[in-house]
This record gives sequence, C-alpha cells and structure tokens, in this order.
Amino acid sequence: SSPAPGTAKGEINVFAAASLNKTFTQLGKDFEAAHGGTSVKFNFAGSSALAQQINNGAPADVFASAAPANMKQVEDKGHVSGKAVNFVTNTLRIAVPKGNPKNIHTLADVVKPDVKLALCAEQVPCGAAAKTVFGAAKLTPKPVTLEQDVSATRTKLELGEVDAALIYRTDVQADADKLDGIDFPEMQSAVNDYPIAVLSGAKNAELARAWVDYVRGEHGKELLAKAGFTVV
Amino acid sequence: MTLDANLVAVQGDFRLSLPLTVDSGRTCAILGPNGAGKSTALRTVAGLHPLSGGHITIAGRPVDRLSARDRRVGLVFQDYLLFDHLTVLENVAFGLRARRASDVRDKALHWLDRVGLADYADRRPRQLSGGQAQRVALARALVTEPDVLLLDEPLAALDVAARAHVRAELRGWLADYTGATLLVTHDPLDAMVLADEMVVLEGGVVVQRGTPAEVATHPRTPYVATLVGLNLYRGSLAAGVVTLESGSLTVTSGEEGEVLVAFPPSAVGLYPARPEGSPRNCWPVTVSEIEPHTGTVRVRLTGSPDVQADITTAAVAELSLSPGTRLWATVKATEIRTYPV
Amino acid sequence: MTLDANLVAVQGDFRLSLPLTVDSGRTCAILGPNGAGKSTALRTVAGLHPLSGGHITIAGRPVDRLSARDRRVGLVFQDYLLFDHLTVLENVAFGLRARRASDVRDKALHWLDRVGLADYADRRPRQLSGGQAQRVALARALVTEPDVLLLDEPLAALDVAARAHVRAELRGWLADYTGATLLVTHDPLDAMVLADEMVVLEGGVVVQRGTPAEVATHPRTPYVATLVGLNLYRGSLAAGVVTLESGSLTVTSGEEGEVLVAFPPSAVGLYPARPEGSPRNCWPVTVSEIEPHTGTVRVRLTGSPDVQADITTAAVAELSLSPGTRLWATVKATEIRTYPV
Amino acid sequence: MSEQNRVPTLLLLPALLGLAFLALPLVGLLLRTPWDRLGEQLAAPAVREALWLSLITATVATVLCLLLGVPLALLLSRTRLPGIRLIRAVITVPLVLPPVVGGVALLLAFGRNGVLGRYLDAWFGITLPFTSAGVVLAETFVAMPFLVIAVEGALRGIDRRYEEAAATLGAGRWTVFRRVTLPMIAPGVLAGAVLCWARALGEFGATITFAGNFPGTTRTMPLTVYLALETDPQAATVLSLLMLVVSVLVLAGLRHRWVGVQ
Amino acid sequence: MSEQNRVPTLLLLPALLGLAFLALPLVGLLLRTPWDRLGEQLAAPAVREALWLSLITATVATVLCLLLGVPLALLLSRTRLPGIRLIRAVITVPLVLPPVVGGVALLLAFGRNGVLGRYLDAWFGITLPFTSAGVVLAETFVAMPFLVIAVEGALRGIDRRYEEAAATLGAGRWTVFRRVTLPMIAPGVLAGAVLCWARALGEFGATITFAGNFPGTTRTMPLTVYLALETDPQAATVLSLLMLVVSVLVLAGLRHRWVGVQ
Ligand SMILES: Nc1ncnc2c1ncn2[C@@H]1O[C@H](COP(=O)(O)OP(=O)(O)OP(=O)(O)O)[C@@H](O)[C@H]1O
Ligand SMILES: Nc1ncnc2c1ncn2[C@@H]1O[C@H](COP(=O)(O)OP(=O)(O)OP(=O)(O)O)[C@@H](O)[C@H]1O
Ligand SMILES: [Mg+2]
Ligand SMILES: [Mg+2]
Repeated sequence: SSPAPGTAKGEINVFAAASLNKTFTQLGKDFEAAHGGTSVKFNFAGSSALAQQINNGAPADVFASAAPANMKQVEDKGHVSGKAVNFVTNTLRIAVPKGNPKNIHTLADVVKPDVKLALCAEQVPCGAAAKTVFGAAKLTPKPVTLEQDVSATRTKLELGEVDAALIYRTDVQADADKLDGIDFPEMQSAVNDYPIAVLSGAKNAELARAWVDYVRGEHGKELLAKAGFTVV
Repeated sequence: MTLDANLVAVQGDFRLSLPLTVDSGRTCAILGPNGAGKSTALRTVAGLHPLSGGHITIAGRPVDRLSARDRRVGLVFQDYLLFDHLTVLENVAFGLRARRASDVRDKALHWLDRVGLADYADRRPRQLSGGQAQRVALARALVTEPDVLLLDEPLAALDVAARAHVRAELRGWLADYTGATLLVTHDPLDAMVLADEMVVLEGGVVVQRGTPAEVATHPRTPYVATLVGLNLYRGSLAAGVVTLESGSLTVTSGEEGEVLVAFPPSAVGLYPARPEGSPRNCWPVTVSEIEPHTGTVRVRLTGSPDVQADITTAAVAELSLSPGTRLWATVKATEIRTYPV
Repeated sequence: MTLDANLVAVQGDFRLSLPLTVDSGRTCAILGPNGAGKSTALRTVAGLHPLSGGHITIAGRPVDRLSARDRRVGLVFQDYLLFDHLTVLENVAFGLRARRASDVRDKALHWLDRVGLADYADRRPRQLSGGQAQRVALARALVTEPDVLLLDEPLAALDVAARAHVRAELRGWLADYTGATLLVTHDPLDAMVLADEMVVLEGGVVVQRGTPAEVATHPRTPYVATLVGLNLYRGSLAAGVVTLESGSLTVTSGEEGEVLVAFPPSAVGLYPARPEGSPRNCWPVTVSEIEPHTGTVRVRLTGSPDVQADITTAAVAELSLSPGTRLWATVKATEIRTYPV
Repeated sequence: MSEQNRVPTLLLLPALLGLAFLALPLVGLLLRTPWDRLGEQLAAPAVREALWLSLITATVATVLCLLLGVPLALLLSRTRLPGIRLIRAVITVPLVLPPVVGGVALLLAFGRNGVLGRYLDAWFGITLPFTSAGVVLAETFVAMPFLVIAVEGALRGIDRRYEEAAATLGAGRWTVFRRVTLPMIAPGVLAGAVLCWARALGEFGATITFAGNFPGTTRTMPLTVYLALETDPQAATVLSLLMLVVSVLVLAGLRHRWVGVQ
Repeated sequence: MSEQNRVPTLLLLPALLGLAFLALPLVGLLLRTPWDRLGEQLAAPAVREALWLSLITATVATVLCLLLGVPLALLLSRTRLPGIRLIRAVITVPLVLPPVVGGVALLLAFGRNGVLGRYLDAWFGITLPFTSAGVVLAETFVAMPFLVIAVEGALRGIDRRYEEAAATLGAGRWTVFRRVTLPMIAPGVLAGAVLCWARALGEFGATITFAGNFPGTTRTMPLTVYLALETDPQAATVLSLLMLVVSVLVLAGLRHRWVGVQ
C-alpha cells in the first residue's frame, strides 16, 4: 500500500548509519528529483549514537541502522512504527593492502604471528561479526587493536599500520584503489543485517514510507549493490 | 565640607587609631615612618578599607556606610595609577563620565589646561614624565569636585627639581580648593609648604600634632626631631638644669618636671680644648660621623649626651676632624628650648 | 679595579653619551632630571643594555663583549628587585650559588650580619620594610665582591628618617668597598655625602662634572642651580657688569666674556621702597610665590632678572608679603660669584 | 635586553623537539594530501556550507563563552563563597568528560526529554538538539572552561588598586568592570577566546551526539571530515587542511588586529 | 577591598547562567546514573585497568608537555625570529584539527610508514602505534598547545628586570631560567598543566586513531566509555562519572597542595 510517487510532499529526516553515507546521499538526490516538492535530510552517525538520539526525542522519520541491536534499542522504547525490515546485508572480508604483500588468502593466514591484524571491538557490529567468524573457523585471533568502528580499522590498514583487517565488503569497496578484499568461507556465518524502519514519531510518515520503499526499490537496490552491499 | 573622623581600622596585626578634623579649605599633613598607617588612614577615609570603629563625617554627613563611589572623595595615589588604556584626556574625564556629568570633554580639557597639559590630551599616560603624570592624577581627582581631597605622597616619585616646582604648583591648587585636604608625606618640607596642620603617626597612633611650625620647633619624638633636624632629649627639669638619661643640660627655663629639650645643630660649638667663656653647657665628645652638606658639615658626636653639630667646612679643616677625634661641645643655655612632655 | 668607560647607547629616540672614569675605592655620583639617561648608563655598564659606541674597561679588562654575568658588576636597582620566592638569606646567597662559590651559607650569613639583618634570614622579602629591603639588596650585590658597584637611586624608596640613617650606613659600606662605585641619585645631599665626584647628565649628555662642592657652588645649568638652591644666570661680562638676557648685574670680577653668575637666595635683600646704600645691584621685582621653610621663607620674584630670596618669617610679616606685592631686590656685588661658561 | 632575549641553550633542544613534534604530523598530512583535489573540494557546495557553518557556530559559541564565561571567571576570582570549590570542579567537567559523553549529557539536560529541555519544549516550543543552535550549545559547553580558566588567571594578575582608583572617582561596580577591569584583562580574554574558538571549531563528539549531523544546519567541518573518513579518506585530509588554513588565517588576522604582538 | 570584592550585579546573572549551563548536563548525567551499578563497575578489573592507564598516560603526557612545552613557550615569547608567526600557527594546529584527523596525522608522522616512524622502525625497531607510549604521544600532541599558550601568557606577564638582576649576580641563562623565571611563572605553568592534564585525560579521537584500542595497553577510560555507549549506555554514564570524580579529586588535591588558592 505504498503511496503513488508524487503524492507525498514535504520533508523527512533520515537517521542512517555512517556507512550508508555515500549511497544514501546519492539516493536522496535522486528521490528528490523523482518526487518534486520533497526534501530528504540525512543525519549520519554511528548506529548507537543515532539510537541514543532517537530515544532522547530526536526528530527522526526513518532509522536505517547498521546493526539489528541498535534498531532493537529503538523498538524497545516503542519508537518504531510497524516493523523494521532488513534491507541489505553486509559481510566481512579480509582486507589487505593492494598487491597483498603478506600473501594472505585464508582466515588462518591472518592469525599468523607475523601478521599484524586489526579488528573491530566486540561491542560494535563488525567486531561481533569478527568474533563469530573466528569462532566458526575455530581460530583465536591476536589483533593488535580493537577499533571502535570499521572506518578506523580501515584507516589503520590503509596507512600500513597493520597487515590485515576484517572489515565490511562495502568498506573495502570504498577504498578499492588501495585495498584488496579477500573472501573466505566462514564469512557467511556472520552476515550483518541492516534494518530500516519508519519511526512512530515521524512528522511525515507518508513520505517516510515512500523513502523506505524507494530504498528498497529498483534504483535503491542498484546503488546499494554497487556500493558492495548484498541486497536482500 | 569639613572632614570629621575618628579612624579606627585593622590591617592584619596592625591597628590604626586616628582622630582627625580638617575644616573646609584647610590642609592637614600626615607624617610618619614607613608602615605607620598613613596610607591605611587615607584608604579608610576613601572607603577602600573598612572602618572597624570610630566614624567618618564629611560636611556633616556620615559616610561610614557609603561605598567608595558615593563618598565624593578624591584620592591621588603615590604611583598615580593612571589608566594606561585611556588617553590623558579620558583619564581626567573618567570621573565625570562615571558620574554622568554634562560637558565632560570641555570640563576635562579645562582642567588639563589648568594643570598646563592641554597639549598632552591625546597622549597615553606612559608617555608622560613623572611630574606630568602627577598633575594628570591631580586633575583627574579634582575635576569631580570632591568634598575631601586625599593625597598619598604626591611628590614622592618626582626628581628634586621637579619636586620643588610641583610643590609650588600644588600649593596654588590647594589654595583654590574649597574642600578639606589630607596630605600624606614623608617630607617635612611638603608639610611646611602645603599644610595648615600636621599630624605625626607612629605605629598607628598620633604621637604629635600642631601647626607645622610648632611641630618643627617642638618635636616630641626622635623621629620628628630627625625629621626637622634638631637635637632632642627628654629629661627632668629642676632649678634650671635638665637631667637627661646621660648627662645634663643647663637651660633658662624656670619650670619644673618632665620636659623635652631641643636645640638646632647650628647652636653647637666645637672646640679642641675645654673653652673658657659664656656657654653654660660644655662636655667632652667624640666624632662618630661626618656628613658634608652644602655650605656646612654635619658632625655626629657621641658623649653625654650624644649630639649633632653643624659647622663650616673651614672649621672642619681647622679642627682636622675625623671619626675618633675628641672635642668639647658647647651650647648656650639661651639656644635651648624646653617644653613640657 | 678602575672603571674606565665611554658609554654611548641608544634607547628609542634617546641617545646617551657619557665618558667616565672612576678609580678603585672612589664613588662617582650621576645626577640628572627624570629621563636624563642615568639608569640607561648603569644598565649599559652592567651589560643589560647594548653599547652602540665607545667602550667599557674594568680593571684594565675590556668588558664590552662580555655578558652581564661575566662582568663582575653589582647592580642595586631602585626598587631592589629582591626575589620574592626566595628567603632573605637565599637572596643574598643567589650570586654565590650562581658562581658556585664555597661556604655559600656562611658568607651570605656574614653579609646579612654586616647589614644588621642576621635575624631576618628566613623571612621573605615582602615582609621587610623599605630600609631593610635596601640593605638586603646591597648585601646581595656586595657578597659577590663585584669589581664595580652600581647603585640606582638606592635611597629613593625610603622615608626621610630612614633615608638619613641608611645614607650614613651606606657611607660606611662604600668606605670599606675597594671597587669603583657609580651612584645614581636625584638628591644632591646623597652626592655630597657619598660621592667623591659628581656628573650631571641632562638629555643624555654631561652638562657638568666636578667634586660635589665645586658643582654645588658653581652650577652651570638651571637644573643644577635649582638642585643646590642658587640663583643662576648666564650673560656677558664687560667692565664689571654682566649683561643678562633680561637686566644686568654688577660684579667684582675684572674678567671679560661669557660668564655664569650665581648667588644664594639668602644674599638677596628685599625692600618696600628703593633703598639708599652700599648694595650695587638694586631692581624692582614682584612677588610670585611664597614658600615657608623651617626658620626662613623662600620668596620667588619676577623682574629683570627673576630671582629667589630667603628671608625670615618676621620679615614676611613686616613687609606684609603676598603674591603681587611690589618690592625692590638688592644683592651686594661681593656676594655674586662669576665663572666662565 | 639584548642578551636576555636569548633562550638558554639547554632549553633550545626541548623547544625545537617540541616544535618538531607538533610540526611533523602536519608535514605528514601535507605530504599525503592530493593537492589536485583541493579545488574540487573547495568547489563542492556542501564543503563550503560546512566550512561556513563551522566558522559561524564557533564564532557564536565564542561570543557566548565570552558573555557567560567572563562573568563566571570574575565570580570565581572575586568571591569567597564557601561553594567556590564545587563551582571550580563543575567548570572542569567539560574538560574531562569525553565529548561524546558530553553530548549525551547535553541531551539529558536540553533534549526533548531532558531536565530543562522538556520545559523549553512544552512552554516555549524550543528544541535545541539537531539545530544550529544546538551546535553552538555543544561547542559552548566544550569550549567554555578554556575561556574561564584563562580569564580567571588574567583577573588574578591585575593590580586591584586601579579598580579602587576608579571607585573613588565615582564609578560603580559595573562601570569599574567595563572601563577598567575589562580593558586591563583584555590580553588574557583574547588568549582565552582564541583557545575557545579553536576548541569550538574542532569540536566533534559532543556536536554529533547532541546536534546530529544534518547538512546545512548541523554538519560542521569536523563532521564532514568524519563522513569523508568513512568513504573517502583522501578527501578527509584535504578537508582537514582546508579547515586548518582557514583557522590559522582567522587567528593570525585576529592577533594582528587586536594584539599587535609580532 | 571589602566592597570591590563583589561582582557587579549585572554580571551575576550571566555568571550564574554560565554556571547553570555547565552544571545542568552534569545534573542530567547524575539523575540518569544507575548508582547501584557503580560498585559493579568499580569492581570490574577492566575498568580499573582503564582508569589506571588513563591516569598514568595523562600524567606522563603532562610531564612531556611540560618538558617540551615550557621551553617552546620561552622560545615563542623571547625571540624575534622571522619565522615566529609560522611557529605560532603550527602550535594552534592540534587545537583546530579534529582529533581523529590529528590521529591520522600522527600515524603519517610516527606510524610504521610515517615520515619519521619508518626510520624509528627500521633503525631502532621502535613502533609507537598500538603501545601505551603511543597513547602518551597522542595525548601530548593534543594537550601541548594548552600548556604552551598558558605559559607564554605567564612569561609575557613577568617583570623581566628580575632576570636582569639575576644576570648581574653572575647567573647564566640557564640558572636565570631555573632559579628566577621558572619560580615566577609557576602559577601560570600550573594552570597550563591542569588544562593539559584534563585535556589529555579526556582525549579520545587521536588516541584511538593513533594508538588503537587494546585492553591493558591502549584502552583508556574515554575509549572504555565509548565502547560502553555502543552496548550499554547506562554503564557509560557510570564510567564517565567515575572518571570525573577521580579527575576532580586529583585536580583539587593539586590545587590545594601547590597553589593554596582557596
Ligand atoms: N595587605 C596587608 N596585610 C597585612 N598588613 C598590612 C597590609 N598592608 C599593610 N599592612 C600593614 O599595615 C601597616 C600600615 O601600612 P600603611 O601602608 O598604611 O603604612 P604607611 O604609613 O602608608 O607606610 P609607607 O610610608 O611605607 O607607605 C603596616 O605596618 C603594614 O605592615
Ligand atoms: N623602553 C624604552 N623605550 C624607549 N625609550 C626609553 C625606554 N626606556 C627609557 N627610554 C628613554 O630613555 C631615556 C633615558 O631613560 P632613563 O631610564 O635612563 O632615565 P633616568 O635618568 O634613569 O630617569 P629617572 O630619573 O626617571 O629614572 C628617557 O628619555 C626615556 O624616554
Ligand atoms: Mg603608604
Ligand atoms: Mg632611572
């Protein structure tokens, strides 16, 4: 029962995980072009910060989280209208500097003593995912650092401080001219869902729903896939 | 606009107690050694230091409870405290602006002109010489037409030549000023030239008061005697002889009892041998210090009693004086003033 | 340890040029009005201000290129600049410690004792009176046994009573001191008492030098004349008459040419009508200012020439003097000193 | 004069070491910057918008800090309230609190459900979070302690007798403050304002948490840099340098105009 | 005296407003804090470890700032090099740079492939990132400007003639500095050190970017707080308050010991 394009007007605030930054900004422009008289505003930050903001009364119409846990924090407080749906997933890859100087091909290679490894901290989704994949592979990683988010992890790799890192496919994609991504079998054990939901406090629920539909529509899928997401 | 006060104030361990009355148009000088409480007295009158007892009345109006700004008192600080971020003119205009007077610029310029600094209106205080700064500070205080003018060592920072000049100027301005003036100084000459009355403070209490001439001729403490350059002793007078702590002096007074005796160093004669003649007082002394002054030489002598003498440079050579020389000192009884303690 | 220097220095627009020789054990006083360059001269000798010309030699050793620390010069500042974060003893010990001397504590205590402040060793400088601080500053400078001692207005911050006392003390210490001393002062009395030679600076150049007595009796500029309390004029002498800028004076000298003439205010007689009699100089004057001093009154008079007179208080009353009174002034030719420019 | 101007040789080494330590990271940044992309970034309206927003909010925050902080410093240096220790402690709070927590704390205070925010919303319809005003607030919160501490230091350093002189001339406490105290502490206030402005300009954690990250209204330069780091690290370097250059220019201009030092 | 101590009434309002503004977020935090969980957090070895690491690194960073920053301030205030403007600009860099970018810049300088870091690694086998030394470095970088600016202000305020007096007494430049200049600027240095320590203690962005986040070696309190925010916001509040209390206690202790003001 999505409204016909062009009927909803006005403005919405989309709270979205920082990793959606590039794709959503482009989608927003396209959406505004397609739906005259609408304006989509984005608030990009870490999913947990966004959840905090929404729970503290932020004026949000849509929440696109990089982790189900943060969406759940919002749902628990009754801020979600209807039900959150997963719109993309992201999977971990082994990222190495271009050319793969340390010759890394499997997850077992990254736990070698001469490989400096960066992971995300367990408390954030990519870290939780990393824990899961290592568990699945029955390996004990010896990371030199547990970063607070994916981009910090990638920065370490990019500047050559570490030899390998486990980061999302999308993040490897974003810096493709410097990094190589390596797939490994265990990555499927930790697929990270990105849920999206219209919020109960939405000032413009109609347009919010139109936006969610747009994201999940053909154009949205296309852009998200291009960024490296697996579209659900 | 009489100032009538009994200044009782505490500053740490120090306690000031100073009863004081100064009539309109009159100037009272406060003298005293360092730490005597002179500045504290002025600060108390100005409302910058709390009164812990006594009272302050200006022109019949009790001001004890008023803040500094409402007392209508002009205070000139020893180091002037001109505002360096304002021009000379704005310094003078400060009090007028603070009191929302009209014609501020004109009045300030008029006063600058009066102190002879109209050309300096746009300068910064740091570009003035000491004497000029002093005049600006005075103008700044006087332009607000205070009921009482308080001057804390107004001439102390000036060189000798400037001091004589500014002292004379100050005399002129004080003559024109209709309020009461309190003048703190270290220099008895300032008091002589500028004041109608003189109060000597030591350790927070008054040790002597009177006209400058009275005080100068009848010092009551060694500090005052040093100040005015007299020999001063205390003793008991009986039958024309004052018995001192050490030695005695014959005087012409017929009174009896505790007295102070004083005579100028110029009244002392010095001789290599005991002279025969009229001087009634004659005792052996030893030279301890020789200090040449312009024209004369001051000689400090130990004996019973110790004494200072002023003699001519020629006499020094003639007597071939040097520390340790033994001499006889004489003073005519008629040169000695006695007065009750 | 003779100081031989030609101090040429620049400070903004100001230029100092002062040739100077002070022998071991002797004291040279530098006098001059505010801004004359006295402090700059001392700072230049101490190495705190660069020499832009000339030279400085101490005990035969050129020190121009040495830093302040290596010049072995003791400088006592007008406001002492004692280190407030150190005790009195540590202030005195500072120079010894800086030079890694031995027995630092003993030597410092010895000097503190010499200046009579052994009991104050553990105090902070701010807890001292001005006179005590002055003595500590002196001890701090002298303990390092400097070749040259520089004193910048050492008595200026003291009260009159303390000043006389400290001046006498200073005289004692300077007598014991074997180096050369440069003493900056505003007070001619300091120079008389303490110095062997006197240099008068005005606007950075020497206007007069000589022994204190010579300078006092033969002032060469109005500043010096005011300093020593004389009437001073400049004029051209021919046939026993000096023609001044305004008026003329008859003198006893038979010389010819440009001269300075001087006489003390006490040599001036004042009369309500033109007196008949011996004084050769007699001209009409008008009272401009009256300044009572102890014993006498100084009267400033305008006329051709302007003149200052000292008369007794009795005479003031008798002549009923007040500003504006017209009088006749007389000076005996024998009282007037003339000397070539 | 001449010679005292020089720094002890023993201290020259650590001074230069300190300088090198501060300069080296800058050199690193400069070396890595893809200069050819500078023009592109400068041309991007979003970047210009963010830069402008940063400058405006940091400046408004500094003004706010001055308005509230100078009186607060006066209170701290001039009264002997028994609670002064507590006040002093409160002032150091924003210094020590990690900025993100500061942002949460601001939400708790001024958010729609916050201690005060709920009344602001209910009574006046004012909501501060997620507005440019919110950015200013977050920056003010984080930067104010720098101003207060600098100004308090300046206040302790001045000769109080100038204020007394002004009082005897008939100036009330307000006039004394405005015409004597303030001009005398001006250099200290300026130094504090510089610290304050720089801190506000670089503020990230509290801003993103309290004010969000909306282009045009709350996305300041540091937030732009943060997003660029997510997707385009090179752009982040360019943006940081851009911000740096602008701030150095502003500060140099200020110094030149107001202080005349060097 | 008496009366001049009071603050103009007109300024009391902004002063109290400023105070309230700084205090309110704290109140918000306090109200929301689950006090019953304080014990639990304090008991957690990870928390104690992080707290200890924070205190140690912030203190070492402050000492480093003092050692390098005081000489640098001296250089700034006492020389008239032509390049002094540039030096001054370099010093404000860490103030303005968003901390994360500061961290990146540090990596570019001292990282494994950094301008200097590559030689440190190759020649001495020293790698700074991911070590406690790296944390100290990051904190030093971010905090040093505060110290330098505060000390430079203090240096400009003192009467140089005391230094001259010391020189005439035979003290060389180093002795003058140690025995005269340093005691005279002590209050300014202390104020700077306090700012510096507080800033270092709260440092987050540069630390995590440069030194990473590993329990025991580089996970300081702010990092712990940040991670707690991700999963357990309540715990984050408790941890922040814990850190706050400790720092206020340390600062109060310092003030009491060294300054004697209030
Ligand atoms: N801030 C202070 N705290 C404690 N005691 C003080 C303070 N200021 C002055 N005193 C004491 O008060 C006394 C009077 O000081 P005051 O300044 O009035 O003296 P004074 O006569 O003006 O001296 P001077 O001639 O040196 O100016 C002194 O003994 C001094 O020790
Ligand atoms: N920092 C400065 N910059 C420029 N000119 C200065 C500076 N300090 C002093 N002067 C100038 O140098 C000249 C000499 O100053 P100096 O301090 O040596 O005089 P002084 O004889 O010691 O005066 P005083 O009796 O007031 O102490 C003065 O004319 C003054 O204007
Ligand atoms: Mg006094
Ligand atoms: Mg001088």
